[in-house]
Amino acid sequence: MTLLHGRARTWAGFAGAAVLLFALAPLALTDFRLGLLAKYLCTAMVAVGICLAWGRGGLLTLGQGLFFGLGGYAMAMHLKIADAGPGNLPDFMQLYGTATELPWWWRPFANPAFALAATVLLPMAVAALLGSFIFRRRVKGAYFAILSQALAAAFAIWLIGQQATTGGTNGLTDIQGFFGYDLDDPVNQRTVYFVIAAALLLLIALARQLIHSRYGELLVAVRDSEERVRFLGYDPAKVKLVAYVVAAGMAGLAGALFVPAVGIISPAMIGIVPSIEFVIGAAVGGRASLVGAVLGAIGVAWAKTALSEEFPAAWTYFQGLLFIVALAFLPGGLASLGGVLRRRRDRQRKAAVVAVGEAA
Amino acid sequence: MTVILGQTFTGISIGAVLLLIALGLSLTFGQMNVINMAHGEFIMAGAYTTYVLQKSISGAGISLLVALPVAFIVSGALGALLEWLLIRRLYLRPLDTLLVTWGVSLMLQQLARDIFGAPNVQTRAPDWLTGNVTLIGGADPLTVANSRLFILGLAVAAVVALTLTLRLTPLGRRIRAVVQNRDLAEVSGISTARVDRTAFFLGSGLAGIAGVALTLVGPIGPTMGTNVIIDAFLVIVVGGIGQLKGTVIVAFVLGVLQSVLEYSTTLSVAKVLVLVAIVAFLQWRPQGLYTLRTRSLV
Amino acid sequence: MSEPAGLEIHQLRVSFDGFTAVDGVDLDVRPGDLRFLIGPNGAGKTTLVDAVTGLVKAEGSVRFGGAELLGRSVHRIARSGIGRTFQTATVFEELTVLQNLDIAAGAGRSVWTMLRRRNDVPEPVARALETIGLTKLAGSPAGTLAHGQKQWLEIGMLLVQDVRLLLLDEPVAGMSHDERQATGELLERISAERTVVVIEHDMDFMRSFARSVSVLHAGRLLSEGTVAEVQADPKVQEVYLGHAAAETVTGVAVQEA
Amino acid sequence: MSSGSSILRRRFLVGGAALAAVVALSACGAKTDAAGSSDKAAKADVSGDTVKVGLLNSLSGTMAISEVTVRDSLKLAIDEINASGGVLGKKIQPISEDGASDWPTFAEKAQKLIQEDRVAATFGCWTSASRKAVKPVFEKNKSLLFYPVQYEGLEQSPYIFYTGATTNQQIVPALDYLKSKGLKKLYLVGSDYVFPRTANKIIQAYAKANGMTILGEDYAPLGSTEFSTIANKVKASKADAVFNTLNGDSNVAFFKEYKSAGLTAKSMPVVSVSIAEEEVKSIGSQYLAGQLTAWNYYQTTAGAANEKFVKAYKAKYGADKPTSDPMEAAYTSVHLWKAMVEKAGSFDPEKVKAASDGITFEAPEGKVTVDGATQHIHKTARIGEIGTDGLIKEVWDSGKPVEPDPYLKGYSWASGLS
Repeated sequence: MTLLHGRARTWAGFAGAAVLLFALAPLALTDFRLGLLAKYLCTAMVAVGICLAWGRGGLLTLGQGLFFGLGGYAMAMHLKIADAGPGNLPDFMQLYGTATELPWWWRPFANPAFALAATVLLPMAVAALLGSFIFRRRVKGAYFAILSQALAAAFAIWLIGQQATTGGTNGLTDIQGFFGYDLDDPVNQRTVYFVIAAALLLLIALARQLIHSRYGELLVAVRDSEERVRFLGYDPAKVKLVAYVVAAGMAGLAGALFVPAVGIISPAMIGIVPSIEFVIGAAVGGRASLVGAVLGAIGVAWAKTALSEEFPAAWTYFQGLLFIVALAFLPGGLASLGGVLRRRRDRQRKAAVVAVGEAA
Repeated sequence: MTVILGQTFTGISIGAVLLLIALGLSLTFGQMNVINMAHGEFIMAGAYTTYVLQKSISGAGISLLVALPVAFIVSGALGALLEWLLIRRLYLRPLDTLLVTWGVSLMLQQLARDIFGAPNVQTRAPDWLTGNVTLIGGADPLTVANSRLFILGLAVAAVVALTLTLRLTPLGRRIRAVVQNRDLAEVSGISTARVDRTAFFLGSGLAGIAGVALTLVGPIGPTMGTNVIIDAFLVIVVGGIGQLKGTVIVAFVLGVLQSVLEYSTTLSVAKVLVLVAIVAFLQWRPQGLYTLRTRSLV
Repeated sequence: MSEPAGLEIHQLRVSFDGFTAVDGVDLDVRPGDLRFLIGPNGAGKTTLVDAVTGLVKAEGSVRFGGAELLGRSVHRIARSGIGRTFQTATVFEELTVLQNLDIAAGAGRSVWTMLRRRNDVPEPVARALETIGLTKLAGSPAGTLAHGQKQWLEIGMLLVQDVRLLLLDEPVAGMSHDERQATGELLERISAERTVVVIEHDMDFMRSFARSVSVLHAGRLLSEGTVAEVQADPKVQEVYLGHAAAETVTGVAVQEA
Repeated sequence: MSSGSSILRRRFLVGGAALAAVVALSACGAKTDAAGSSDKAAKADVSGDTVKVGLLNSLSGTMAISEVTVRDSLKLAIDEINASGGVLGKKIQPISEDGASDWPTFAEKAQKLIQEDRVAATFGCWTSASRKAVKPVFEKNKSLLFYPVQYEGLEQSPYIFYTGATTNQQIVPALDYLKSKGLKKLYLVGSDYVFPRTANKIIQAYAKANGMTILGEDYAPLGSTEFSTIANKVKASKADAVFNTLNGDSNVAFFKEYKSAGLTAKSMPVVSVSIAEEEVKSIGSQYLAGQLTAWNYYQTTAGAANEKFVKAYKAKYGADKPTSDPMEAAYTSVHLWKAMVEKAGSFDPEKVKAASDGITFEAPEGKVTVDGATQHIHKTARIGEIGTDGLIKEVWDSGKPVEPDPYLKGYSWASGLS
């Protein structure tokens, strides 16, 4: 009975979100705001992965920019090749490069199927490789966090240094088409938004399934006491690796969809600062709760836009303050607000009962 | 040959800067396990202190020397304030500390921009620090900048002072006691809260001194802290958390590595290679160069 | 249910940075025994268990059911049928009692099973819930359990793992008298089917429930036998003279030693 | 057996409501400007008695050190125009946005200014990366950007007016100057991004054609502050001069290291193309005295227009605030836009563009003329020497404004570049 009730609630939640994303938002928002929402939803997709890896698995993934970038560049490379047309080099290579033909590592991305698969599989493969080393050697906590940052920073610096083949600091800009559709057309922009919204809902459903599966319970167990899990006969390195790789794939997909939504991918989305910002969104909303992390990511990204539009010269004060207040005083994020209030109320009630009891 | 020697000296001087930047972190991060992203802004506070003092004290040399203790106190006080306001609530959540202090760092940068203006500001180095010393004469002379020697001396002095403080003074004993066993220290009558704050004061104060030193070699502006903070954390992590000697060795090794690689490649490539080397090293020694051996599970 | 297996330790040696914590210990625990391991602080009891479970490197030989354990990784040793608890109860506080037991029961599950939701209560889990008396609390988060209940849950987790050897590190520390009694009876029930080794400071508890006792001192085996034999051993009396009383009082406070 | 997960389910429902709130909030943000236009070319809103323009500069992040002064200068020009009656009888209302030193943010804010605020034109951007990021936005929306910083050329967007120098108005004259002084062995140091890399390609081509040699080429990531090795390499090369295309913070560290290595303006002069008065102030003349810079404007440039500009700027922002080339180009860009609009008699970007050719303005740097074909400006090239007082003294100028040639079509040695 309760089970059915619970399932019904879940479906109602998904249906509500779908109505909001697919019907209300496109009606209520201008093209520009809808485009921004698409961008926020991309960060929310990263947050879904962070919720899984950090919130449930305790891995402080401070280097998600790396995977976001891998996915983004994989997609943008294909789109640039497609924009240039067969036989031509992408515009920036003609301007800044010396090569007369595509570098060998660009060539596979001319194939749309390869590029699409690479947006997700490439980050996952890199994560699997890194993770299998890192977790087997039991690098964790602060070490893992700083290591992730170093990797993201190294990738960004490398990209910047290869101007002739990666666009350097500029990144890959001025992306015109998306698999044959002209991104100039507002209708197509809208379609990109719908694709992103659908992808987000899909990732949420996927993460939900994982979190509620036996694996999800095990992941929480690893987070709370890795050694204990080891004594139960599991290999925690593998458990963590799965969450890390899945989170990387989600970040990659987010990066890939960010490209048609914003029309640009650059090292500015990859280094240390964006990587921290990805985590902060999830943390403000509530790292362990899927809904909290997603709404936190959207909310923080929205707040950044709104605050910087309202106070262009002072908005970083408010942003900093938001992080401090949300994280120092609400460790479970905004998602825990209800619980915190409920507990406080219960405590007061209990205190009242005790007082009454003593009085009697 | 001169090139190799010269690059080694350059590497040592880069290492000295890294060491000064990381030294304060070896207390707050290494000993107390607090990931303080605002540490970079405490360095910035030290640099701006030098700038402000130079406006009121005309002699560049005197104002620099005065700036050392003043910056120590200014940054130290900022650190103690931060500890009291926020960090003490977060000791059990080291990773949250990282994000909260990131917020603090954003606010401090904006504050600097509003007080001192967005552009970088200038300090004058005293004349005795702008020249250089010739180590090997001849057609290809090997020279070392006075400012670099000064920073090296400052770094060595800071390491010695910190070591002596931790080893010999009652305060140092208390800090070590709290680091090793918080509960036991508490029942032995040590106020852990006070020790925490003092240690944070010391660590942040060292950042202030690093800030004074940085005015001799780099820009003084609102984002100067962000430029160096990750490097500083890497030094601590590779050296081994809680291990001063690891920090010292790693700072110099990374400095020399960076300078030698950079000479034969480019700055970008050298940076990437150093980062990759660090990642590889941590695969080999996941707890850093030196580790505290304990029987604890965590 | 598989047969209980015995533990044969031969010339076990563990050292940290030149300090030898376990110094050539021989120990033979027969299948189905309820063995108590006692000794003053620093005697090497916990280190011995650490070595058996692969947590610290050791020299010598540890054979379990005939197979050598030294050199295997922690989770492999665990899979061979050895389970342990720690001085402080480590259950997964954020998971429910049921989830705790389900995870403990599931080390061999297939990927497909892992990725699906748990829809029923597996039979061994239900049985363990019954044995440790926590059936009614199956849905509560483990973090909300009383201290004694957490210890029982931990033991229950070993039961669902179907371990043949349980290594328990001070299971009754901090328990009330009634809880101790209940724990002792639980251990007696369990040892009917499995081998149990208990590290304990509480002498009363030891006297009430031990089937055999080994005494460690300064990394070496001092004495071995039944409770009566060990108590009569003059070497034990020498080591414990004046110690025993203090130990029982401070047993909790010095856990981290 | 699902008590644990039903809490999560309830949260999901609560979350749905919260998502609704977020969407509603962003919708509120949009409502201020009514009409959700799906019209591709968002028309500027000139219906009231004011006309909006966008100021798009980094007010936070690493680039704020340079870009804030450009915004200040733009505001000064707007104040002046408003004080003298505005443009076509309308007062200019500036909308300032923070690009936050982040290229995708620049693109986002550009779109916001055009589509939500419906500005008539936008002024700003500094780095080439930010310009490249916003270029498609302005082109798609058919809206105008005035870009006030010297840059690497090789670009000609129909919706951008380039009021800073292109390469043949800054880099080529600087090379001519070095050649005329007999400084033929060069070492190139630059930040790792488009402008320095392209500039150095041009320098290489020039050197090849003019019998100069390039002894080395080094790049540092933007924001790098560790230059001891590069200083060692430069010193070891024994070059005649250094051509410096470093940007921002890096210059401070580079010149401190340069002096520490014992290199001076006498022994090995450095020609910089990104060091203006503002940077001199933050590095210190202690390290810079005697070094050369190539620009189109200095605070010391003679002329009544400049005296007025410097005086007005200091009166508004403080006597210790210097003026510089990008600030001047920004200031000039607003006045040029005004002149174009008045000639066109309309704020419509197409009409403004059509009217742009031949527009002149008595700018602080001297008379400038808009070249309608390239949408660049005729500018006088100048080489200056940094003095001990922190000001830059002109030591050479091109005599007359140089015609802009962004693709260097008029230079035979540059034929292989684009």
